[in-house]
Amino acid sequence: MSKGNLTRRGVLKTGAVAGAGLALPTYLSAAGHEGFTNAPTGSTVTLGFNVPQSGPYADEGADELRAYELAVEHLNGEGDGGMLNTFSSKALDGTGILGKKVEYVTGDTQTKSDAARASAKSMIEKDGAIMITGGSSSGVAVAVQALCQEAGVIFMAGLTHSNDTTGKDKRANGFRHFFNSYMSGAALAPVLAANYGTDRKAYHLTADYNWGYTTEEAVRSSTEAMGWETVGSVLTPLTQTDFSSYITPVLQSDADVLVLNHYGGNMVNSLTNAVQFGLRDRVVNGKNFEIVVPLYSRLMAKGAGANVKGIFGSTNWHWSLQDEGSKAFVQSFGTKYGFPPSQAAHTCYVQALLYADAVQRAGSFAPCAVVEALEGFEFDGMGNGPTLYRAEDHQCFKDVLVVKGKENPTSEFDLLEVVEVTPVDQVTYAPDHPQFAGGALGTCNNGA
Amino acid sequence: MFGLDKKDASLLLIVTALVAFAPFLLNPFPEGSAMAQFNAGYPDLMQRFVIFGIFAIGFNILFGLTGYLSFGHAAFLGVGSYAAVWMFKLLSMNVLPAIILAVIVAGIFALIIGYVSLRRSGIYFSILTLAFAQMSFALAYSVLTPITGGETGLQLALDDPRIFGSATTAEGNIPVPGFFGLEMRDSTELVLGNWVFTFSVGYYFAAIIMLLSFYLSIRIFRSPFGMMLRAVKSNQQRLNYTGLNPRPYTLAAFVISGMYAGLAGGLMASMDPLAGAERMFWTASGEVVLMTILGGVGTLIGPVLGAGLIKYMENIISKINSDILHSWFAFLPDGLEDLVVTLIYPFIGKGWHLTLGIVFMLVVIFLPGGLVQGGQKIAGLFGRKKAQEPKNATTEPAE
Amino acid sequence: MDAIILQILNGLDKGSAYALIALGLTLIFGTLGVVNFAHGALFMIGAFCAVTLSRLLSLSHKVEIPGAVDFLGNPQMRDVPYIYEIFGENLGATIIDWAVPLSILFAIPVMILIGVIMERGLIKHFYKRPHADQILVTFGLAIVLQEIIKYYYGANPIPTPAPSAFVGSFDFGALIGFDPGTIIYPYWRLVYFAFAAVIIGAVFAFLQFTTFGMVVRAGMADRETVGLLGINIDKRFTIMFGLAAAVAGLAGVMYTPINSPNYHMGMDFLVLSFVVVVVGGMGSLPGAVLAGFLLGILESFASMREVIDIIPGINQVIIYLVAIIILLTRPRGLMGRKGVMED
Amino acid sequence: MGILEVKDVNKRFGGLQALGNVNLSVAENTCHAIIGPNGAGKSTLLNCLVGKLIPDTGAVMFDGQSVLGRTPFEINQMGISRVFQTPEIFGDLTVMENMLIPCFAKRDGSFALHGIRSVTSEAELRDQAEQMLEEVNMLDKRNMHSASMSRGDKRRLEMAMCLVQNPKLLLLDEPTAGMARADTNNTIDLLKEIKEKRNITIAIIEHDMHVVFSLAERITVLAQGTPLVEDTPENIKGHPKVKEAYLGEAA
Repeated sequence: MSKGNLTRRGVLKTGAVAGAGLALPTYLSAAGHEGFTNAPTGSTVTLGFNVPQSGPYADEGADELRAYELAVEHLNGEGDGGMLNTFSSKALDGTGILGKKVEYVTGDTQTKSDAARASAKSMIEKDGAIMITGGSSSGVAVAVQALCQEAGVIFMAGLTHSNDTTGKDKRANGFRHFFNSYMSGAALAPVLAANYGTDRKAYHLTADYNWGYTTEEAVRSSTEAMGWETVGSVLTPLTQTDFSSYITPVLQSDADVLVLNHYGGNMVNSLTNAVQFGLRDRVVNGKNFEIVVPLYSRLMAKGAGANVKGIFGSTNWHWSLQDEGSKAFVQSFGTKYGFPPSQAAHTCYVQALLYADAVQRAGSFAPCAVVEALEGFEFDGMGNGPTLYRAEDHQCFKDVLVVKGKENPTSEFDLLEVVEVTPVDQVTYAPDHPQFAGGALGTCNNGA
Repeated sequence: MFGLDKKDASLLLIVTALVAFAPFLLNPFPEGSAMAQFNAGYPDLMQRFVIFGIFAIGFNILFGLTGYLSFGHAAFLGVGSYAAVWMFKLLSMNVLPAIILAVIVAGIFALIIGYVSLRRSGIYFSILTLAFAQMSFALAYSVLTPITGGETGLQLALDDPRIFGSATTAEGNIPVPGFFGLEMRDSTELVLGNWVFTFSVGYYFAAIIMLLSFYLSIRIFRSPFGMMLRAVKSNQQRLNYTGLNPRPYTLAAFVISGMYAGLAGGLMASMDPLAGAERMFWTASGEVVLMTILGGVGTLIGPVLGAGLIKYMENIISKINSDILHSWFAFLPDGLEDLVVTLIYPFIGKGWHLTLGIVFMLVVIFLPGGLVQGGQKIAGLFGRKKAQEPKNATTEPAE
Repeated sequence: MDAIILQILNGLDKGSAYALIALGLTLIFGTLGVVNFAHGALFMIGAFCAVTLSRLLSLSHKVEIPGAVDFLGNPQMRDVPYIYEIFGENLGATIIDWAVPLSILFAIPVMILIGVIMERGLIKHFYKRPHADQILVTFGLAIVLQEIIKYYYGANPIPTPAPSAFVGSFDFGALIGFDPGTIIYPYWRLVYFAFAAVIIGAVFAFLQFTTFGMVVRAGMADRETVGLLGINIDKRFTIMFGLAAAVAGLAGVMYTPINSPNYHMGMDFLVLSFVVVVVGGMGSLPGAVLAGFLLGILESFASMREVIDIIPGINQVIIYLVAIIILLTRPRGLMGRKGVMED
Repeated sequence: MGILEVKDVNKRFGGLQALGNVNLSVAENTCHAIIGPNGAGKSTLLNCLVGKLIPDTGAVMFDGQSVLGRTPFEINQMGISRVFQTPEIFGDLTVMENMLIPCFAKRDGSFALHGIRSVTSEAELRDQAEQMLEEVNMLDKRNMHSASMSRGDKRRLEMAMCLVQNPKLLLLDEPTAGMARADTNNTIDLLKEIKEKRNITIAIIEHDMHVVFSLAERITVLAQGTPLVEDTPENIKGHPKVKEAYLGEAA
């Protein structure tokens, strides 16, 4: 039994240089003659999967890694092909990428920007990865994206929701399939208005870091546009575990909605605490008190347990979607691992395929060629309906899901139900929207 | 030589040789072989070895000599990186002003924190430094976001002023840090048979600075100042009654080690122009403590070894995944292969923290003097004569 | 006014968690002179005792739901806990519902056992070693323990709710003349506070009124002298370590309904609990408790919007700021003794 | 006017009057012993002289300057060296390093950065230190780790560390406590020799009357925090008050 044989640069594996003795030193990075960093010269190409394997997001990282392994299988023509069968572009044929077998290396971001960059650098410098993908937080995504820009490889972001990733911190070599804070706000607001009315007083608890700021801003501006009033907003420290002292002031205010701009452990704890304090049983201003969680993930919903029931939020994708692409992906993921994939797994899987497809269509691994192929690329069959990779900011525009915690889950994965699929037009914004102001893509970098 | 006695000079020479030939020594396995996974001779990791080496050397000047255990040293590394990145943003991409400013800013920061914290000793001092560092982290991550970049870290942008250099390269990208035209990320490769050795400008630049820092640390250890610091650790009461004021000595040691940390931070930013707040989190401060203890507190070379071991595990062990394990043990019969992989799997890849924890425990249980003591034990096995030297040699701080 | 009362309640609640952890830490430090960085891990293991028991109680077998299919088109399965079959569905469900309080009984022996094994197997050998070595070895142990938990339970938080009888809030305000609904506090948090008070009281009573406790207190004050009296203090200290582990574990068990436990929760509390212990004064049990409540209350007040508006970011740093101020004005913390851990 | 003048010093610890109106004058180049039963306030008085304690009222003048409010290291820099009851040395350092530290303190003051010149290059200080070690017969032990020496050696080393600073006043706190008779006699001889060779004032607190009467030129008897008498050894020996308060009990 011999699984993927991991090597550094294919150049050596072919033995072309082997035995040549002392080759002339080449200045700059490897394979400079190809004109770009880590150009694959052998029969294989190496992708770098940089996901959190330790730290609080390790489970999410593990799911991302499963998705990548599945994508590699499908690209190499193993398994049932998954979304390759439903993908609107038919450039990929199951023989790897440009005829080269896909291999991969993995690294641990630890959800720290330093560690993530160290791990990405080692994949680029040591393992000869041509593309880096993955991650579970915006801090890491922005940090690794900048690194990839500098090193001259493509970065396909994993789960990153902050506006900044394709806003002020966007980079020409970086691409994001996942949705963002603005889209969450734009998708949620109408649903909230329809369910809770337009005369509401909202109180925000916001994680005190970039992602929290952009999410609060997005939700605030879109709900205020619907007629809601924001009566309070408090920033909570990242390291906070017990949110009781932030929840009790809500009891004192005249707010009738609590918005939790939290992610991961923060969200699990703040939601659990809010429910503990009986917020959901309250009646304020003659209305039932409601809680909103702008960004949901299944793992968070699992951590919060019964507390999520009936609470609105948004996600990028959910496995219960019934379009062909989603069904194909859920089928092959479920068959391989025994449970349905998370949205993190979905976005990572799709990103891997989109990259491979772009290379195939461009006919080259050169980052600039890939960038050109991805910019303005329109596709379908990947689970979110017709999608555009916008050239101006490298953000995907697609339908966004508004979901709600399910009242009667049938299994530990069946925690959310899709309330509405918000069409892409409703979440599209101008590239120079104030929430995305500043920063510039720059030009693509081929590296060496 | 260089004002060092014979023993120290030969130590410096050995370290210089190791550092100079690190690209060879760290890449012992040929490309494509199963063992290539253990190669550590790529620029980023080699840079990390020497940069964290500097950090640990500096920390050891404080902790190893005076015994004052600072639990907030990462704060100085953090402010050093922020200072350096700001220099890249405002001034130019030359690393020299960036590193100089990083050292100065970290020094000033250390002076302030040290002045306050050194009013207490023992664990009270440790908690004071920890509190300052945690405050720095929390503020940098949140309310100071305009200065520090917060969660996403402080990065370069195309629209930075960079008054003494171009804001963008000809291709429209952000320029790369360099030393008078020598770009830090440039490298040369040497292919020898199946072996590939990478010589990176950034690594050698950092390595030279590390050797200078190491040399300076030897001189400090052997200077009257270093002797006074050891006296502080040994008996503060006696020092007082001998007419010496321990406070300025400890404060000077604190500031010097803070400047070392700032230097490391500035170098980190020079190799990779981004500064994140996590660099100041208490676990980062804890890491340098562990490096120093793991290598051997109060020894010259120990902290460098400790830094190397921890960074090696973090970067190499964490990257081994089950696929790689399967390919290593593919020669075994299927059932046995799976069994072996299952047994090893928890300790590698995402389980690297587990291995790290076990190594900490083993080292401290069996080698209280750290890796240096381990080295001495091994050396003792080979040279019986040395082992029979007078007993007092073992209690003295060893190199 | 009502806002302030609520924050005091919050502070007492947080404080009781801090105080419980700090109490165990101080017991170990005071008796054994060991700086135990694995104490947070003991708290975490306690929490996972509750998780484990509730999983054991809900061990189940799969029963096919006729006609239903799952996401892959296979027959949908339903979990039926064995305990339903033993005790009937009603009683079975009640037992599962009460898993967290039941875990107290489960956690006490487990934690004492873990504590004793830790002390005999590892800590014992580090009494005479420098504090730095103790820190390193216990930190290593903490990493190992949390990685083991992560290996079996994953990194995600695991919801472990309180019995349904404790869901909901108690209306304090109505009792003391406020409008109904203004000052309400969740039952379980009140239970936690009461529980912490009982444990703290029990530990103090144990040390104060039993012969065993007297010997231990004497040992804390002057270990050598007690040893010279021919009393086998080591054995008692082993038991104290087990006791401290049990205190930390119980703090963890009862904490699970407040916040879903994860493998990392020990580390989250570790630094904080050290700050609490040091602010209280190394080796002082009343100091640890006092500092726990003090920091809990101050932290709660610092998180009020009115306060943050005046000093932005104060909620991020309050604990550390208070620690610095206290240590600079009171060199050995609130109630510390001279010469302890000062060199 | 003596080199050390203690005037009306009072010190209370809570309800306990540790020192009450202590007056003491130590003349230059004499050996002055302070004796008294346990709890007489000898150590408290000593601590007031070296800056460890600050008297509630009164004045302590050394060489015409007040020592009150100064820290121990400042007082040492004025010319007072102290030998402790249990030897206080730098246990982690070698004997030679122990000797060099006071030499640096004497030459460079209470704080100096010294640059990064190696300790070994300070030939002059080294000579000083070696000379002093020679004087106390410890030159052969100069490279020893000081913690591993006998208690007697540690005491001699501590004394050498004080003497190498050429203090104007040497304070000895029971320098022969716990020593064997032979060692005690050696110490007495050493101190006598030092006394003859150097212009040095010695103030000594001692229980051992053999030592006191061998060395002291003046003796102050302290009882319950107050000086009882001050006189020459001959007169003290027969003093009825002293006998009553102290010697009677000791004899």
